[in-house]
Amino acid sequence: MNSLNRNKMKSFTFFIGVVLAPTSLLAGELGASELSTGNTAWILTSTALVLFMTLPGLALFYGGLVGTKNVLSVLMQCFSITAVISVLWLIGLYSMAFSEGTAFVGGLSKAMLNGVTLDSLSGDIPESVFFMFQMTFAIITPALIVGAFAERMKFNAMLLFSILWAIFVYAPICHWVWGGGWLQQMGLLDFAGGTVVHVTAGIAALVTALVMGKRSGFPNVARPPHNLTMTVTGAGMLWVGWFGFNGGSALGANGTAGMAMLVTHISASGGVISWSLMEVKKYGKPSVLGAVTGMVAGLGTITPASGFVGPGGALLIGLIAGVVCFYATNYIKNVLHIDDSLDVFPVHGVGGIIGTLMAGIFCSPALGVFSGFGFAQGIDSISSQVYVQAVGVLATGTYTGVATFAILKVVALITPLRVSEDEETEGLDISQHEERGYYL
Amino acid sequence: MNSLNRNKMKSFTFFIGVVLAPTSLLAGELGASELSTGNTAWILTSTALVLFMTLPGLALFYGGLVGTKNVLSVLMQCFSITAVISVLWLIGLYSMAFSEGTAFVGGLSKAMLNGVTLDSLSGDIPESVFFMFQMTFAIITPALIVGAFAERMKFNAMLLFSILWAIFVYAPICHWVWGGGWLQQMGLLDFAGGTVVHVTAGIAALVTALVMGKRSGFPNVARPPHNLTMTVTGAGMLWVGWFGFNGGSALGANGTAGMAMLVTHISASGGVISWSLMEVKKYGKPSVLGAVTGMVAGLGTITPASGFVGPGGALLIGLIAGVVCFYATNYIKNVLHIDDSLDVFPVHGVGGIIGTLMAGIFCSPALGVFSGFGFAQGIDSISSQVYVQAVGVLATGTYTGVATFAILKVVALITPLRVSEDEETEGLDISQHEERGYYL
Amino acid sequence: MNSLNRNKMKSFTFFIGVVLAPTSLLAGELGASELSTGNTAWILTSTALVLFMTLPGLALFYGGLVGTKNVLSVLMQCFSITAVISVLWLIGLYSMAFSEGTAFVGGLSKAMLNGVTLDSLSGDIPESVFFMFQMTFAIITPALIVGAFAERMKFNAMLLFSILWAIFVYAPICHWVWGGGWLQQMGLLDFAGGTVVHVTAGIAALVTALVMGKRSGFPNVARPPHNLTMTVTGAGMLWVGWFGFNGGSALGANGTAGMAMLVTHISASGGVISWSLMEVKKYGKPSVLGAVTGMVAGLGTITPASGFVGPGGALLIGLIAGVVCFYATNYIKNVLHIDDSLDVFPVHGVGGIIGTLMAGIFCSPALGVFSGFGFAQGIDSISSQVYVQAVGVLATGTYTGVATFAILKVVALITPLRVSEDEETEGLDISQHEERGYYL
Amino acid sequence: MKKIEAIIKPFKLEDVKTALKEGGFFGLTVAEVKGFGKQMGHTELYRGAEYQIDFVSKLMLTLVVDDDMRDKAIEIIVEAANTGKIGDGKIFVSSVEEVVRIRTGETGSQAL
Amino acid sequence: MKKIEAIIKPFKLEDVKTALKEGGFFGLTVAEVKGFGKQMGHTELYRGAEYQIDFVSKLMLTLVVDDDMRDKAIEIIVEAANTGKIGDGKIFVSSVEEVVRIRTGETGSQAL
Amino acid sequence: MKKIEAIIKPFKLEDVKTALKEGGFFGLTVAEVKGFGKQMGHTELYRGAEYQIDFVSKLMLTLVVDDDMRDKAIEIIVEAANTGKIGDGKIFVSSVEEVVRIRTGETGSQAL
Ligand SMILES: Nc1ncnc2c1ncn2[C@@H]1O[C@H](COP(=O)(O)OP(=O)(O)O)[C@@H](O)[C@H]1O
Ligand SMILES: Nc1ncnc2c1ncn2[C@@H]1O[C@H](COP(=O)(O)OP(=O)(O)O)[C@@H](O)[C@H]1O
Ligand SMILES: Nc1ncnc2c1ncn2[C@@H]1O[C@H](COP(=O)(O)OP(=O)(O)O)[C@@H](O)[C@H]1O
Repeated sequence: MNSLNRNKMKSFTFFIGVVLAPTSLLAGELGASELSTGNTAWILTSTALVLFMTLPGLALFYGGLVGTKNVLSVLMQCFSITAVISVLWLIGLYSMAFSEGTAFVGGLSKAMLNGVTLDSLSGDIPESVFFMFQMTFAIITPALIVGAFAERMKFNAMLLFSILWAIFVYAPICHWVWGGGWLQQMGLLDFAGGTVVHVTAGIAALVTALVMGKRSGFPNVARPPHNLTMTVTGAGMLWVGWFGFNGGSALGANGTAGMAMLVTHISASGGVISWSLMEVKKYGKPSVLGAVTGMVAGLGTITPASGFVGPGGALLIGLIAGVVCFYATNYIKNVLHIDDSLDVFPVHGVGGIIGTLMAGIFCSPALGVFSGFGFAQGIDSISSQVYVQAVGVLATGTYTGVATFAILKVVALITPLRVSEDEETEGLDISQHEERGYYL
Repeated sequence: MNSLNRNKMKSFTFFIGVVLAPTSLLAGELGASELSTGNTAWILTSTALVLFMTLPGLALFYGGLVGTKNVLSVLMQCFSITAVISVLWLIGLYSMAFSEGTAFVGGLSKAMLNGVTLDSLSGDIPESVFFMFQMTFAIITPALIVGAFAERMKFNAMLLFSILWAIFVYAPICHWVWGGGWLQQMGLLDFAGGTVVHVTAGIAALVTALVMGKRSGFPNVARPPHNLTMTVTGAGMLWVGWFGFNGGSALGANGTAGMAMLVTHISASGGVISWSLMEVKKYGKPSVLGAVTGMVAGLGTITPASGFVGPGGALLIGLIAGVVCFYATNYIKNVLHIDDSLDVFPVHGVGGIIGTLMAGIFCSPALGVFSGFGFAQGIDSISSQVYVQAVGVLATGTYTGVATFAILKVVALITPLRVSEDEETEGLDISQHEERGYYL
Repeated sequence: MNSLNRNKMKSFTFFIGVVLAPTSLLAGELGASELSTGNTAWILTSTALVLFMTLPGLALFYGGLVGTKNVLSVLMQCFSITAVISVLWLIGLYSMAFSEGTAFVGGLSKAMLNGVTLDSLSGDIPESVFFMFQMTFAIITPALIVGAFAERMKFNAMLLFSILWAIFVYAPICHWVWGGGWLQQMGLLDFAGGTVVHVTAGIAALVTALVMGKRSGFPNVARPPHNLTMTVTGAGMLWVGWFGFNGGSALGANGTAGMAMLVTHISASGGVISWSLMEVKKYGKPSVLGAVTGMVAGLGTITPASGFVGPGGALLIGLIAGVVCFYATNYIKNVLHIDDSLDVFPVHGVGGIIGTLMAGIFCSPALGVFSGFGFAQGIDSISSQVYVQAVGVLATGTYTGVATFAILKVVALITPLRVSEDEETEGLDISQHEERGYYL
Repeated sequence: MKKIEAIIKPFKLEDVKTALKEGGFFGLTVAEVKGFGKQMGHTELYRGAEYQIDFVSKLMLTLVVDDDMRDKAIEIIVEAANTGKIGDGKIFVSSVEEVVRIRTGETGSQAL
Repeated sequence: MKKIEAIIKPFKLEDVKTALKEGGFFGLTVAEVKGFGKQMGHTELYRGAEYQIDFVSKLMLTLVVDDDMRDKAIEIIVEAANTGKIGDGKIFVSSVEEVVRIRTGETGSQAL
Repeated sequence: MKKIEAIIKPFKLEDVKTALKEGGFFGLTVAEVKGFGKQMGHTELYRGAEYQIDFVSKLMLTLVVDDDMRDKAIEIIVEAANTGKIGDGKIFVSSVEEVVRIRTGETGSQAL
């Protein structure tokens, strides 16, 4: 990757401090005061799009999939996580992720946005905008995990878990990959969060599902989604919002943003198509839940690759994502009988893993119609790049798994993780929030 | 495609034909490699807005209008069309519409985005962004037709039909009007798709409704919308998304974009008001379904005119749209007894026709408070312009009608178009997708 | 209005008062004809976001809170207000608010956008864009009042009331504060509508609730929201849309926009947290309705302050908003027994009042971690600024109260304000619109 | 024992329940139903398709009581559910042979 | 008086109601129910979890008539609700001791 | 023939249905109802308006059986629906005069 391309990645902040790019450094120092209104406009917009993914996008996507007596609890979890993580992001998480520090975690120099003024820039956009854009990622990641423990976790345990997880898992890993940490230095390609968002959320989901245990009746009792129209509505919002997630990760309104959006869309389409075909093959009919699940698989899988691969590669990635995540979902549920309620691990986790690996393949500029836009700096072959990608997946996955387990054990010392059986039967909406979703 | 032709996209007609701005031409030729981040930011955003119109906007708008047992089938149709058309757009449709070719269809030189890099520009935005923006139009057009055959078409027939229709109807007509084809050369004013989107979808809807036949029980059995709140939600999204549809068709963040958004909004408002008044006159009360239908009529009708007319003209266009489409809907349904399930033809088709014609009137700069911003290049009177507009409507309408009919006949050779009567009674959700919308 | 004054819209306070940037002034005067595509892109986007707040955001937020038999009436009110106010904005309200006139109201020189062309600029964005952005504020303000008289007002009375209110309350007060009127001249800091939007809507809600009287059965009959998932969906849209509301009020894509978005988000988060804690304290459990109400309180309260305060101040503002509005809601409902159906006054009114006052405190650059970005021009202490803020609140509140009362009395001369008791029992959907929300 | 089935207007439920409670009746089962009778329905309008809805929302209350409480129950319901307008509904009374409480297996009056 | 409870296929409601009306029956109460019987349900599929839904949507009509109208009512319903396919439903007939019209307090046949 | 109406807790439906099926009962109709009885409801809270919900979600099962199957059916239901906690519900048994199968016009036991 040449120095021009290097500027096109996520965290300019970091490049100034760490990557030793003299030209961009100069730009950073001398011309950094040149704000680009166009780039700023796009990242402001992207921030809105990514928040929209969580509220109401993901909340609806998940909310529709649970039983009618638990729908509000899911919405509440997404809202509460958003509020609490946002405040934590201001207080210290942003600084832990993006301020100068060690290879493993940033410092606290930017706690409470210390020193940031109206004129502070991060690259050519205001630092406030960079802060906000990154915050929306820090919000959606723990919100994704909600799907694993839905319909049985106590509200206060959920909140405590999410807080600790954001501090001890999200912020450090974000620093490793985007904040100048060791994986970034190693040349890991993760454009918009294959490891930072999807591997971490997916592994945490798996661990949480195992630690929490199954919902009563699983897998014998049928648990149809209470409102698939709500889920599909959320899915549409996720698709659109993902344009900000991946397209915004270019941190500017440019060719990389456009191409990232394009490959994101194509991969989502590929996921819809291949998941649907798998259903037709196995059950004879395609379902809309299958279609939107394939979409999420395609979107999650392209995420790490989105700034590096071309349209042909994206199509393959999407098609592969739909097939692999389809099998993974069936395997986890029907063979391993793990009750990851809303299939977070097989879709996001597996998608994040294979996407990060495939980014190392399809970034290669020498694959003909499946070519991408080049390896990380200092890397010049698919095998070296895939090796780095594998290290990234293993490191983030392992650390997440261990830390998530530890956090759950700590939380369990303070409050039970699960509601009582009676509360589970009555539903979390009444038992945790004294509310009912519908009086139609 | 040379750099001159590259400008020949979408609003080329307008820039060249109307504004006679040699500087912008020069800029196009000499400085085309200068990317505008501001314009790019707006078209990235517009792309998101137009996708949002289909997913979940249109899906909800239509989904709420059908019976509860068919709601998922409509959502699934919108999702599947999005996925499949997107991939086709990459494979060849974009090239057929926008690469150099004959006056009737483009070539395949841009199949799989051959030759397009991160730096390729279309005007002053990345070509990837132009590709994506245009793709969202190619998605929503067949999705609009879904309303005509809702509640009775087989899923596989629907998919096959949509694919063939996109190839043989949408792509060529898009080329005629926006890709440098014969209607563009003739000076047809169609800013954002009066002919390309609404006339084609509307005529195809009419033909499909006639060929498919009525839903069982039509028109005797009452078929109230199963969820008007869903329809109104979708309507709100359509209104907002249309800002990207028409405003984005300026292909930049400028006065034309602003004015296009403004007239779009005013026309939508006019449509709401006049449709509501018609209901008050005829039934004594205004309904919210009437209001949102008037809104769609106003939006569809202003679409071709949106870059060319002023606020006064837009208000008239909206008011007229509400009245004419109101009568058209009643006539088709209650007099002709055609079962165009969700009134696609009388709203989109009729709106597209009268809007394209009125664009030729209200673009005139000599109408006082109802003035617009000028005729196409080489045209200097309302009558000449309206003549061109009429040719555009007739040509696109006729071709669409014939081709749609032929496509339906071909599809019928491969698979029945309709589900069986029992399946229709049971509902498409269960019979086609083995799912249920709600378990409340 | 001369070209200097023309810049004195909305963000003028900020530019002059705080930044003391002669260059930007000069740019305003000399180079005002230079359109900024980046700024334009962001305000086009913000316009879409703010319309999205009303349609479908607020419509859903309110619609979910009423009974199932009245849901469409609320959606219809939001749609109708949007359509009618938009047309009025074009015909004369924009001119009354933003064209040159007296200190109390603008003139009619810009009626029908007289003289505005594609090239007309307002600052460095097209005037059409400024017109549209401001219009979305004029729409949402009367739409907010809908919450006060929900479930009992006649449709025609509602429409007439909204029209007169927009003319006699909104347009003049908008001129006072943003159009160069007396409060703006006095140095009132109201970045995005604490007085113009929230105080006016809140006071009007209180007056309307008192004049209309209680819904039958209030407060004895339980009236649970018919669909909290709808309300939470709307809440998510409001949160995202508010980024355009406050962020767009910078009228550009710059550091002020970024910081306004940031403080908006932090305050919303603070409101969620503190309202939830109040519920835990008082009832033992936090509810999702409480969370989203706290969110609206946080958003409404930060609105006037959003361009002037820093992150620390915003956090305090949000936390305070949640607590104060919580008590206000309980007091109005349970002590005063006023039937402001959806709590518009205690949330928006009270939030707008305390937010406007707190803007005067937390704009101070001398509060350490709670510092803001400076007072209005010519003001140099918290006490002087708070004095001006208090004058602004009192003036707008008093005028709104008196005028709203008078308008209601006038409307009552023409048509009864309330539906009959039988119609109220049957529900407004059937009685006013001959429709039903759901046939599930 | 007797089974009393009462069809009432939905907004009368609270009144009827409260009256029954005060009258010493502590068991009741309620179903949402649609009724067709003398009370007119209403018209609905959907894009030019206008039609008559004959059915009106009602609630059906089921209440099983000892024989000697039958008349009291009827009286209470009639009084509490009455608005004097068409559509107030009906009460149907029939015999019940046996009642069982699922929790305990008790039968007869004890099970009520 | 007799109570006729008929379980029918939902889409037959209009036909049955019209036929009853023409037959002179002007009162009817309808509840949405789910039925389990010989008629097969269907399978549903949610992300790899496929299961059998045994219950089928039905409507339960309740109709109280004078003794001498019993057979006519049954006949009308059987004819109007019949499709000849499994799942057409059942009619249950039982005795009603008393009927009261809430609005007027009238009892017996007059209350119908 | 006898009509058995059982009010049960919703999450017990599968168990009851399965038990009945195994016991040889192949017809059943289920309605969603709300019950009021000894079982406490819960409070709900909406922006400072807190109130008591007395009604609890229940299902009402209707099952018509031959006279000699009556006790077996009751037994099965009692066993399958029992949780031992308040609110398990009731069973009401009454007589049915006639049963008709709509599809065939068969009557009596054959129609079941
Ligand atoms: N013969 C009947 N059998 C069953 N339900 C009936 C009968 N007659 C009336 N109903 C029910 O009672 C309700 C009220 O009856 P209606 O004739 O409208 O008014 P009223 O009871 O005041 O004369 C109807 O909506 C219907 O649900
Ligand atoms: N013994 C029964 N008790 C109560 N309801 C029954 C009984 N048998 C059947 N039903 C109801 O009748 C409906 C139709 O019965 P089914 O056996 O499917 O078809 P058919 O009546 O045509 O033989 C069932 O769905 C159920 O609601
Ligand atoms: N007398 C009655 N008439 C009709 N339904 C009743 C009666 N008593 C109880 N029920 C129904 O049975 C349900 C359970 O009754 P409840 O008193 O709560 O518990 P249990 O049956 O365990 O004593 C109630 O919710 C109600 O639906």
